[in-house]
Amino acid sequence: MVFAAAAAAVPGSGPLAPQAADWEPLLPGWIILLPLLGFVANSLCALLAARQSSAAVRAGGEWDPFAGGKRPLTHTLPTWIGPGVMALAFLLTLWNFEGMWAAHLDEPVVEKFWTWIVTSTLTVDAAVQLDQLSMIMMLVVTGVGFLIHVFSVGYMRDDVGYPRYFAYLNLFVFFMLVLVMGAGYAMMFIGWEGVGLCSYLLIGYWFTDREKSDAGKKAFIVNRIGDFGFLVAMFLLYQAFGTLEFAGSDGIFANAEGTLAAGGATVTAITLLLMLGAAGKSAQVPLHVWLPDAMAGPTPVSALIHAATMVTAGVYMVARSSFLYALAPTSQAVVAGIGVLTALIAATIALKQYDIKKVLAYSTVSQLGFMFLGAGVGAFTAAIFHLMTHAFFKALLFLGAGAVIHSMHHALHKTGSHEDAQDMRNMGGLRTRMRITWVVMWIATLAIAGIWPFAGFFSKDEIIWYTAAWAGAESNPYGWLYTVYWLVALATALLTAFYMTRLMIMTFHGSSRVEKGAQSHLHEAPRVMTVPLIILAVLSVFGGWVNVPEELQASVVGFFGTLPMSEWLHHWLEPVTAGAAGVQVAAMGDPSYSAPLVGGGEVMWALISTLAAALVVAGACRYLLARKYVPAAEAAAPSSGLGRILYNKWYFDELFDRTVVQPILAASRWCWKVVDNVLIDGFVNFVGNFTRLAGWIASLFQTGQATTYAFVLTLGVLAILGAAVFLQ
Amino acid sequence: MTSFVASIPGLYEDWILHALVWLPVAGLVHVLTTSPERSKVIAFRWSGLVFLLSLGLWWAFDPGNGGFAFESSVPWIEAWGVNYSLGIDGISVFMVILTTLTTPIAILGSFNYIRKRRKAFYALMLLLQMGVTGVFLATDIFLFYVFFELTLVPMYFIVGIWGGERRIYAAVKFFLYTAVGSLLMLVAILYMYFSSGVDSFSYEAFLNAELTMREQLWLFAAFALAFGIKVPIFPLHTWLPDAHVEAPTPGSVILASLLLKMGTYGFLRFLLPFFPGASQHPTVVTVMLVLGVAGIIYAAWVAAVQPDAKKLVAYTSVAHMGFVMIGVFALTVNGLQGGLVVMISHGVSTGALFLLLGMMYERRHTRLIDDFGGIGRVAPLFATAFVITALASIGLPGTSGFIGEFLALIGTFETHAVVAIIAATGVIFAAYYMLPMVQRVLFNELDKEENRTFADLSRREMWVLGPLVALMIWIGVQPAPILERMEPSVQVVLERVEEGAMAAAAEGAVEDGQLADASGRAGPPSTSGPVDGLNAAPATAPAPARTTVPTPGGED
Amino acid sequence: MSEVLFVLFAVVALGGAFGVVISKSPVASLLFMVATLASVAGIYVLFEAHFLAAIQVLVYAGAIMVLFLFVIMLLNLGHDYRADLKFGLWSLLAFVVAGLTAGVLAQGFMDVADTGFREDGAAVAAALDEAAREQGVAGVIAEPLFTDYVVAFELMGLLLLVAIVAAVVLAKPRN
Amino acid sequence: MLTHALILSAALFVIGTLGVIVRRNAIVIFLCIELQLNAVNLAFVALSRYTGIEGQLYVFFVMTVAAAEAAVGLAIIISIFRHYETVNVDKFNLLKW
Repeated sequence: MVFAAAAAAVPGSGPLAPQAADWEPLLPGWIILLPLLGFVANSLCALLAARQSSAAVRAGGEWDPFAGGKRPLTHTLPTWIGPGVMALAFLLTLWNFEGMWAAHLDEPVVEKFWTWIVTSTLTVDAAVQLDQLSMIMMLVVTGVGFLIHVFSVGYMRDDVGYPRYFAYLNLFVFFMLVLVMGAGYAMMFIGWEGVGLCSYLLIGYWFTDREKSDAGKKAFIVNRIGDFGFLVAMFLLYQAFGTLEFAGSDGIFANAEGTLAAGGATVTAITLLLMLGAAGKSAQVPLHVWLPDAMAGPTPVSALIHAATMVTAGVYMVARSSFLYALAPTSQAVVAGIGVLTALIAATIALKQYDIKKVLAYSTVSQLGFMFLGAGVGAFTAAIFHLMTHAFFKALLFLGAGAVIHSMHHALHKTGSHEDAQDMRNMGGLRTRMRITWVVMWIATLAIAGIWPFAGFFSKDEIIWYTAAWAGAESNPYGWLYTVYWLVALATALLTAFYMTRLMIMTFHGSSRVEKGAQSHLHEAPRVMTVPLIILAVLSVFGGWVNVPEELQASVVGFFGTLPMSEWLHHWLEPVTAGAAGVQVAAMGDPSYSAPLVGGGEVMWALISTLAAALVVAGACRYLLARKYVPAAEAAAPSSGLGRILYNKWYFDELFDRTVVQPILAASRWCWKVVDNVLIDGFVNFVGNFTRLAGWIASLFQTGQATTYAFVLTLGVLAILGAAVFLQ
Repeated sequence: MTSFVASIPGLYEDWILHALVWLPVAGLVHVLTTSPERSKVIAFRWSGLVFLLSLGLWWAFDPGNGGFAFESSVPWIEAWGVNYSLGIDGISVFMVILTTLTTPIAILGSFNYIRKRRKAFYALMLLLQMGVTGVFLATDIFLFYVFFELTLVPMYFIVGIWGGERRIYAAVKFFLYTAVGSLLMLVAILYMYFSSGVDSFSYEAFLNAELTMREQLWLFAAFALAFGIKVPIFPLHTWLPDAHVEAPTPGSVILASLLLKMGTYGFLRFLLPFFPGASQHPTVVTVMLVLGVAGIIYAAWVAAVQPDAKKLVAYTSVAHMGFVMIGVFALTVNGLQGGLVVMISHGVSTGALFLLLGMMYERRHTRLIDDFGGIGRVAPLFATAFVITALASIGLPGTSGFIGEFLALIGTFETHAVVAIIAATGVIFAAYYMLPMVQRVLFNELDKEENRTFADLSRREMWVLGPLVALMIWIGVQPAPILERMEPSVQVVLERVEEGAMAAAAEGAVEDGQLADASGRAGPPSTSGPVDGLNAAPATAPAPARTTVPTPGGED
Repeated sequence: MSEVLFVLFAVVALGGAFGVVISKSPVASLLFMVATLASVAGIYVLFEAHFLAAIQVLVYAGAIMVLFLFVIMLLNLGHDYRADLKFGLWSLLAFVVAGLTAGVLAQGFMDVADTGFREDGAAVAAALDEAAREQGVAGVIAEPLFTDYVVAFELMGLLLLVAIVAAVVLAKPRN
Repeated sequence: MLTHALILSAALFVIGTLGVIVRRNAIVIFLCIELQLNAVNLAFVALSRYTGIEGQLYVFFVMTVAAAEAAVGLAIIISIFRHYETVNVDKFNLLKW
């Protein structure tokens, strides 16, 4: 990677696209390299700390690095290294963002560092691609990532594995940046599997807990099912294009239209396989089962990896492949269908979960479903927009939940209680103890519920609106399907408002169900944790104002143009998405700009949806505040009906266990015990034993009597002589 | 460094190959004449010296046009046309470096493991090194066969003397299994020598042997059985788990890293070029690909349910070798190169895994996965090395495993898409067998008191694992220098196969009727299958002709 | 004359051979053996192999047979008159096989004798006689023995040495 | 006379073979083996008149081997006798497996 920076510094080795000659990205290699350096430094700390810890464990005790009130160097350095490299990377990204903005880039800038894989028919460069899409992702990853790193400093403060945590986190950011900056599918795949690895390591961060490391393993294996799809898609792409690079005159996107027939089998196969990969990474039905389990990791990890960045990689990949998806309407319908189905299923499950992180996990799955719906209906900008706003408010929700859990944990720890610190039934009334957290969480809740003027309103509304608009496109072969999607999406949006309100009510309102002794120990999180929350809250409020269609700006939504809103993101991403949009319009005709079935324009439906969401929130507040919850220990699981199905997550885990895991395990055992040990080795041993048997029979002729031997010898001589004499 | 080595070409390239073969023998003599206590250090120094010398190959070796370099030949048995001739090309150079690297590491890794008859052990290790190096360097078939068989003897004793409880069974099984195959190969070699107008045992002479399609198929079968057992291909693999489990750590390392490679190397070096017609025969290709894929999936499944960690890793070897087999029989540049990289990567990562398992065994005297748990808490360095190695083994991008599997699969996809897709499920099953083991050994509760005193890596063990771990990452990040060096030789093999197939097609056209009744089982008329494909591909463009050229206007 | 002598010697040799096999007493067998050896030596003379005839009598009939006798005496087997021939099916088989062997051998020798190499036999015999006259009967054998066959000769010496050592080691009482 | 000598040689050989098979006394068996050797010697000598001196040379070598064999063989018999107090070969059957 040092070469990377060196190569970046050498003029002329960089940009390939001639149009972009006027803009040289500043040290793009270092954006990737910094987190990697952070990882190296933190892992050194981690290994040093682990050596001490292991020595203590071997001696029969536990290592307390904070004994005597002093933090060892291994636990102070990561505080500065971890967030520090993120801050630098974020600043570099900002600098480049500013430069790119000023340059009005048409073509992506590709920076090649070295040749990675090269054969006579395949060349893959270790190269990064800077364009508007990757820039947005880089900003989200480094920006939100930085805030979460800072939050982690407070959250993980008392953990023995503190340096290891930051090492993993930095490594994750490194791979995530490779994913979003990679100049081709192969490079993207490095990041793709790399973030999967980090996710595995971080979910199983407390690896001595069997359940947690099981969850990490599950995440990795399910992700690998998706990776299989990605791999095969790459094979098809390679066979069709002879390259895996995105940009350039030989790249996939420049030749997509010429090489692949629109709606053809190849492009459909490619896009569906890519969707399989995306479904694995972004937890879409039916591969969503790992994400709720992934909540076993530390909460900031859930915020960073399982809400803001990694799980959105699938959306990024679909948006990145927008050219291909635009050519495959069937795949798009499938993508949108999976998205909306996931959104609905996850939202229903979230209704009946009691673990605060599980609710958020399912809410993430559900929101990811919305993003896929957006990508599926060709609203790639909207999908990325929702990705961005979701990164803000969902990171905020997770971090807020983290603050709550942190506080609960400390309080319960003080009293020596073993109550579940994450179960909302054990919470209640926390608003008095955690003012800041309470406020910012409400902001995020309103944002995710789609209430004006919070960020989620604009992004989610845009997705739903595009679904409606494309449903009415003149020659959309799947128009009716899009109509169904639209209705389901609307319903799901209302469900979202309900379960999020339920979360807030159960956690912060009503009477406290926290153990009596522990209540007094509940307190607001330290400033290192609240400041990131506040920043994210601001983003959750105003983050949506960067992409408001002009029609809405001019309406009551934008206070008739007086609020500082713009359609900036749409214009910004235009160089990336315009091609796909063109293909789509050519295939389906223009979107109808009016809702299917009932009609009505964008402004009207925006108002309807925010009003409906607001009504649901208000109604939920009334309804749920009146309910009495009992602590988890006293509560019984829902015993019947839909509630039970939802509580058990539609039995997906059980289903997969019965239909996939157990049969494969059984087949494996059968292969081993029967095929290997009995059939193959049985044959092999039979050959051996048969030889032995034959030898034993032959040995019976060995009487040990020299005379017999002489006789047999004579017989032999006779035979040979006879042959020599008579058979000449 | 480059200029330095290049400045003495007349020197280095004259002696290096002979030195690589014979220096271990000198070391062997030295080991035998020293005391048991000193023997391990002596053996390590000799093999280390060989490794340092072999490093020069990296700079001195110029792939050129893909033929043999540094060739030298001395008559050995003139009456039979047998020569002691050595040479190196882009395929063997990495195998040789892998050999010279693995041996000192295996020796270093055995310092504490081997406690009885140390002199004999280290002497046998050096003898093994000599044999394996010879296999990779020999350009005379007779010489090759001698080395090929020579490796059996030391391995037999290493398993049989220093092995575990069932060592005798394992050693005998290993010996007989492989001997059966190689004897058939000997018959095939002799047949080629005596009945196809060949007047010497040299590689070139055998390349020019004139064989009918029917002969090719039979000879192919004999060679394939010999090498297939060595590889091992499913279902000829059952000697491997037993041998691995019973062998002492260094034995397992050498077995996995090097001896298996002799099989795949044989496929590349001898089978494809000698019998191009048979290698292109659709039935043959189908059978080999199906066996390769079956190996990948089957071995992964069986590995996943093994209670014995060493057996698990042994089965993963079968799965990895399956990738090599499909890569080779895809008959594409990417496939062959991928297969070669898988060979290197497997040598490094599986060797390291066996070393790690050996360290576990030294500490706890058990190989059962269930006897461990929570090791990560007491041995962080060990755990780190273990995780990185496991990830390289399951082909995570950025490690060596990925490069090989990716290329092998993409190369297979070019000609046999379905096979590649089924084989690609191997990436899922790789996680399915490896991660549970990692978890059950390193993670989970540290609930067994014995594991609490599990020592972390010693300095020596760091030196054992360090180079391997570094290599896994280095190859994963920067494989281009390796790929570039092996490419010309791979092209030579491919061209040879394609030329031979065309020749076979021409011959098939002439004696079609004769062949039809001659080898009805193999069905020669179907040779027209690949041949048509070849004729369709322009003969002017050597190998890359197989890539689909994007045609504007769509292909659906 | 020589035919008569040949028949005489042949009869004695065959009779002696039968005696060796049939005699109950080992000593008798031994004496029959000496008779056979002596008659064979006589036949050697008829074939002009004077040196070998002498060796046969000296070494074989003399030294080796005496060695046998010593062993018989040493082990006190001289009056061991228990029947030691095997009878029954076993000896029937033995006779069948022996008969067959005899037939095959005879047929083989007939074939050899018929191959016509006797044509130049006279010349060879004459050359041998000539050489014997020039070099003496021992010289005829000694000359090639110390030139063309010297390695084999030396090996023979070595073999005898080894045999002596082996005999000493084997026959020496343990402890 | 050559033919007769060869016939005689064959006859002696077969008688020797018979002796080896049907006798039990190890010393007599040895004598029979000597008989066989002599039969072969006779053939050599007879044929040497027609082929050259080599035939007689081989006889010389055979005699040497016979002497060596007799020495070692008798030593073995002595050794065995010490152990078993008999020279009956039917009593010895360790020569198996």
